[in-house]
Amino acid sequence: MATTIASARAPTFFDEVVAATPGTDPHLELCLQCGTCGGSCPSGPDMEHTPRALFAMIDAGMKDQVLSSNTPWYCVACYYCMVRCPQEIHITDIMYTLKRMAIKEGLYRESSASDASGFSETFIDYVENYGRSFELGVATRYHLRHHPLNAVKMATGMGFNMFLKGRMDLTPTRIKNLDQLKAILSKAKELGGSS
Amino acid sequence: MKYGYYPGCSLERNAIAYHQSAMAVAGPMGIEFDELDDWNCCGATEYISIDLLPAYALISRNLALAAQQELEGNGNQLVAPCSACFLNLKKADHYMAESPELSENVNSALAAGNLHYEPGTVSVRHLLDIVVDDVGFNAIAEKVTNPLYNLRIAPYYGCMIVRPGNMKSFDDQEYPTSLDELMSTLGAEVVDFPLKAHCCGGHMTQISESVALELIRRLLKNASDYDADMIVTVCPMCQLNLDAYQDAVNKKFGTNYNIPILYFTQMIGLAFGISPDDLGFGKEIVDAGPALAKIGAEPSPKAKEKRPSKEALPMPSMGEDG
Amino acid sequence: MNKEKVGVYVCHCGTNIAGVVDVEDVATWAGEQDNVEIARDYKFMCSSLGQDLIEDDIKEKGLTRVVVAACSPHMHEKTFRGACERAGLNPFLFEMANIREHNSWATNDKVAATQKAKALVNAAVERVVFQVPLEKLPIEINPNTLIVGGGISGITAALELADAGNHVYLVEREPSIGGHMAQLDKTFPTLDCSACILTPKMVDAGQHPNITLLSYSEIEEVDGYLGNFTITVRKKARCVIEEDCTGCGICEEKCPIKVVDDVFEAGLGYRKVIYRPFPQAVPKYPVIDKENCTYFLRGKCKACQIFCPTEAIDFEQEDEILKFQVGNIILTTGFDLFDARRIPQYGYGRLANVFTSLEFERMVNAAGPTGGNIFMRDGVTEPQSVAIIHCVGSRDKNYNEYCSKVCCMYSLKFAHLVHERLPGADVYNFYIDMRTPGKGYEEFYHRLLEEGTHFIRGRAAEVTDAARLPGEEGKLIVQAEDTLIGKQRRIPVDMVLLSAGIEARGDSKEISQLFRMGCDFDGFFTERHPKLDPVATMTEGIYIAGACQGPKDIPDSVAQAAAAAARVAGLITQGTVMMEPVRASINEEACSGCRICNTMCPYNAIVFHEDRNVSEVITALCQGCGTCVAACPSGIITGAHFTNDQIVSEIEGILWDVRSEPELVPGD
Amino acid sequence: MNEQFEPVIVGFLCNWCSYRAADLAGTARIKYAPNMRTIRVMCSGRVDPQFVIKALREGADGVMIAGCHPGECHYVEGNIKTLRRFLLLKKMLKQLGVEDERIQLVWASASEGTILADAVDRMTEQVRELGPLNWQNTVLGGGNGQGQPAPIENSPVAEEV
Repeated sequence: MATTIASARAPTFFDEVVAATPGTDPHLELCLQCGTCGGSCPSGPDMEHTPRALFAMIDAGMKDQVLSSNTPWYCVACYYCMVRCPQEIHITDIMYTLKRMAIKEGLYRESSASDASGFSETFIDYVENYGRSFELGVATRYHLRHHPLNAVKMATGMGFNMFLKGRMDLTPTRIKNLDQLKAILSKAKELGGSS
Repeated sequence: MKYGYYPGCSLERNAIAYHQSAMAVAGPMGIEFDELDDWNCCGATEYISIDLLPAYALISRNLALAAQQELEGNGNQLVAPCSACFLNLKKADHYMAESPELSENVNSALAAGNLHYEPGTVSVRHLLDIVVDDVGFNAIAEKVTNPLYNLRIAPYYGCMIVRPGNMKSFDDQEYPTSLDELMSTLGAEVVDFPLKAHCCGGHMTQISESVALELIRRLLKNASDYDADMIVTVCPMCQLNLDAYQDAVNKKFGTNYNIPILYFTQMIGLAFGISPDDLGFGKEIVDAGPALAKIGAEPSPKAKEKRPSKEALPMPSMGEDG
Repeated sequence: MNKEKVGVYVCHCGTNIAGVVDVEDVATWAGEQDNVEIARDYKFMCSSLGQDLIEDDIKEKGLTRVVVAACSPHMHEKTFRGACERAGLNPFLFEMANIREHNSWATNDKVAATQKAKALVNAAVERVVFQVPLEKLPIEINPNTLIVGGGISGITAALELADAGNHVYLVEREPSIGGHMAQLDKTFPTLDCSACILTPKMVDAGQHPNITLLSYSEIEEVDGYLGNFTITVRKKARCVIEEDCTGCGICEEKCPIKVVDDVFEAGLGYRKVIYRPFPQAVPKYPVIDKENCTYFLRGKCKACQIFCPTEAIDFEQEDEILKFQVGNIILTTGFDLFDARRIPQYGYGRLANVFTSLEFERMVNAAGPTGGNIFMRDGVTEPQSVAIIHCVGSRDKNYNEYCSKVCCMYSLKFAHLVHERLPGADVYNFYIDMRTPGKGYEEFYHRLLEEGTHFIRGRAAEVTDAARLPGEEGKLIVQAEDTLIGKQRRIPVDMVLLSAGIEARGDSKEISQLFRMGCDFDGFFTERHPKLDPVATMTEGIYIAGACQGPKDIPDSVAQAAAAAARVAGLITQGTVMMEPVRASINEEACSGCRICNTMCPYNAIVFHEDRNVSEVITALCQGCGTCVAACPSGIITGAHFTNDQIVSEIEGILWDVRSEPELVPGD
Repeated sequence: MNEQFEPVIVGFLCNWCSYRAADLAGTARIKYAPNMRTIRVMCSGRVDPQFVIKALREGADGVMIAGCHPGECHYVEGNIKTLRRFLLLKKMLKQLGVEDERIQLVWASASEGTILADAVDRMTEQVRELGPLNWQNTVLGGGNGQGQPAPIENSPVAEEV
């Protein structure tokens, strides 16, 4: 029968990444190593590995190095790489996938962006307990937790200005049907969301 | 024209000016907004980084509600003024349609809240999209009573409104022009802003301020290199970063940029002769006053095309095909 | 039905077939079938001994039909038909069963394969008894040839044929032949001056007694078939009387209107409204560009006419329609350059000092707008640094997925020319992979390494004038990842060259329809076989050469053009060729005149006789597809060698093991 | 082979693309289901709907028609005609109770051996799922009024295109 033997072998790290990325096939296998992504990336200069390099590492099965790289955390989701990729690889989506995997494997702590996920987590706390969020409250609380000094800076500097302008709240509004949202979210988690 | 309206968290507070001005100009443009009842946060760029399915469930609750509350006449069109919300909602719908498995999982999660969402039911659109495509430049031109003459505006789109590439976009993904055209319709001088679709730093302000400030600096520098009086945005996150962190940029790089950052809806309102107070002016941290004072009664004399020297080689024509 | 004597021969093909199919069993079984006189199996049927076997049986056993079960008919049908013919049996009374490619090579299941082999053999046996003797159709080859496109490929093919004493019609859309090669300055890797090697050939083509040169002309219609095509050409009005024009060029001098020349000068230079694309143009006559001529726009001026010493200007001149016959056609319509404006992030059209490869070719050309000086858009400043971006519009699913093949080499050539004309200028080549296969090509790359070109392995992400750092002010910045060091780099330069790829002509789809031949998804014309027949097309009598078949450099185009010419010359010397008699014919007595078949035929080979109210197939035009046969509601069109009887019996035969009770089948 | 049902599929392959595709599949030693038995026609456009019906009533469980990709037809547009006819034929056979999967149209160029092989595998599986066709009962027996073979007599399908 005209079938490939791929199905036979155990899933590699590469396969895991592809499987954990939503939508249709992210085409990771098509990477030409041309560097358009690394060249386009606004925060590229600050990444430990360019996306291109990361893809080569994924193919090489360097799971730990990939998941402890700061690259996914420095992705600003501007999608330039995705628009320009000559092979139409869903690069940004893959970056999100790598963040999730890094958290799951606890490897993000290795990365120089170790507390990056902290911001996301703080953010989520708000969302899960209020149904809504707002950058500044998140920011302050996140900074209080991770870099208190910044928090002070914020409270006095920029944050203070925002407050004066009436653009800063201390708690977000809570949605009416919070229970419904909670039910949905816990069901989603139970459905093995963490992948 | 009637649309469902999804303000998103930012517009409740930090981007209240965006919300106010959007509401203020809706009427004159013949738009009616029906705010989605009990909407929840879209998860921004954060939730998806932690947990896939809950992230999609979170977003889809809004889509499900929108489909359910299908306010008659809005043809299930949901308008989001925030680019991040817009992208999240649109992408969730798109990927659920692409992957039945995802759709199935999301729906079994929604079921826990007695909700269901059929991908494709709601069409998610950005506020700018409906203004330029549904209302149209002509209709807007007719409403302009106080043209924004002499005001040099750098139109700033940011990222998420026209990207990513795997979904249909209402404007060019590399070099969009709809906001440019809108601003010149309002009588303003439009700067051909090279970084118009580059990144404002997004959440990097929290993760690595140094990285974020550099990204913001690039935009401010480029805008002032092109002597823009102000930058006009279509996204709360962009506005926040460029406005609230401008001070920090100046401190870090020893610059003294003083470029007000405003929402395109505020400019429309101004041109329509609506009072600044009703458009949320004054909420911006970098004061827009001085820039607005530049608005003249007469269009500035067109800096007439200085004809190229006879040695000069012809520029490529930028025809329709271009 | 009177009994036929069928001989069945099952081939082992060594173990290729016998390894999977139980050939002995198949042969014995076949021997027991109706009409089968003799059935044998043999190691190699295609060997001379195998063929003798067939010939002897035909002679001794008086076989009236032959079936060989072996490889694909595309492999050996010819061989065995030959054997039959030699033994005095009409070759069309032979049928082949494909039990190798379609069976033994496609499965390891011996049982199933043997069963399938029997089915295929049985099908052939039941079919062959319905086959009838046929004669091949002789087709006269008209010795004239049409060549479409006067670039280097067209010129080469034309000269090859003309020098061999054949008449050629060379049709060119532009006012002069020469094509893209005429625009180039140097050619890689030898750096020959393009004009120096091309113009002599252009002149030869222009003056050759055997070449009718129709420039500024386009093909309107193509009718007919191999050996006898009728061509209709529109010769656009030049508004210049060729007989009287001496090509002195005074008109061009006196014409007051200048417009940008988007064709020959690639938009980098100007031309007059009455013009010759370039001084060495062939033919030498100018043309008036009516869209921009003051006389045609406002009815005055006439400067050219006033100053013309031979009164050769004729504003009233009209297009001419020419009709002529040819036996063969060679398409050499060339390519279009990828439109760099489609990639906004490279800034072409927005950033003044971004140039396309064709613009640069004109710039470095001594006869070009800058007299061969490398200047920035202001036309006076020499760049101190130049970036050359490879793969613009190529190797990119957003534009063209294929590699344009020539860009790496011409980008290297550009780098060399910059080094040569602007010593001290920095040159940066941004490439994905350096592709230099070809005689002397890799060596040329090494030469550029010696010359100190900076090679950056990384596809340029964007070109911008948005400076970030003091060093970038007033420059164009090329941003890319240097993949060899894994870091993002921003290179400030004065000038950027975009090495745009090769695309099929914008109208290639229409052309392929006009000539009734195939064209692939990218718009390049499809060759008959990608490996073994890259010059012929699926349509008999039509050949292709040069970039219209796929991206190609000059040597490849010339070689392919010569090959196409040789193929045509071969047919011309044969005079007549024998065609498969697989043709349709209508039984006029039974024809109801419903005319369904008329619209079915892709070759308009079916004419309708109003008077007798019947349709008729023009055998010479028919290509034998059988679409009309299938469409005929009264089933009275016969497709020779693929008749309803033959196919229906083949169906019955192939289902020998599963057939339900035979019942009358409607329609046959 | 175990006891599973082995469908018999008749394949009408056009001489220029799909027949060569099958040749290529063989030459490349691609292994696929031995269930399809090939009949060569010059163009898929030659496939008279009657042939398909004939094959089915003679005991085939399925019929595959394979031709050049649209736009690449050796005979310019024979395959387009095939496509039109095919759709009508499919509709008609459906009325007669013949499932869609039993008649399939495949585009395979001369270089697409794998595509053809995969198509054969896929179709074999699908038809195996459906089980034997058994024209006698399915059509002549189980026909649903309009499904009398009568209209088939002189392939109305062809007339309509």
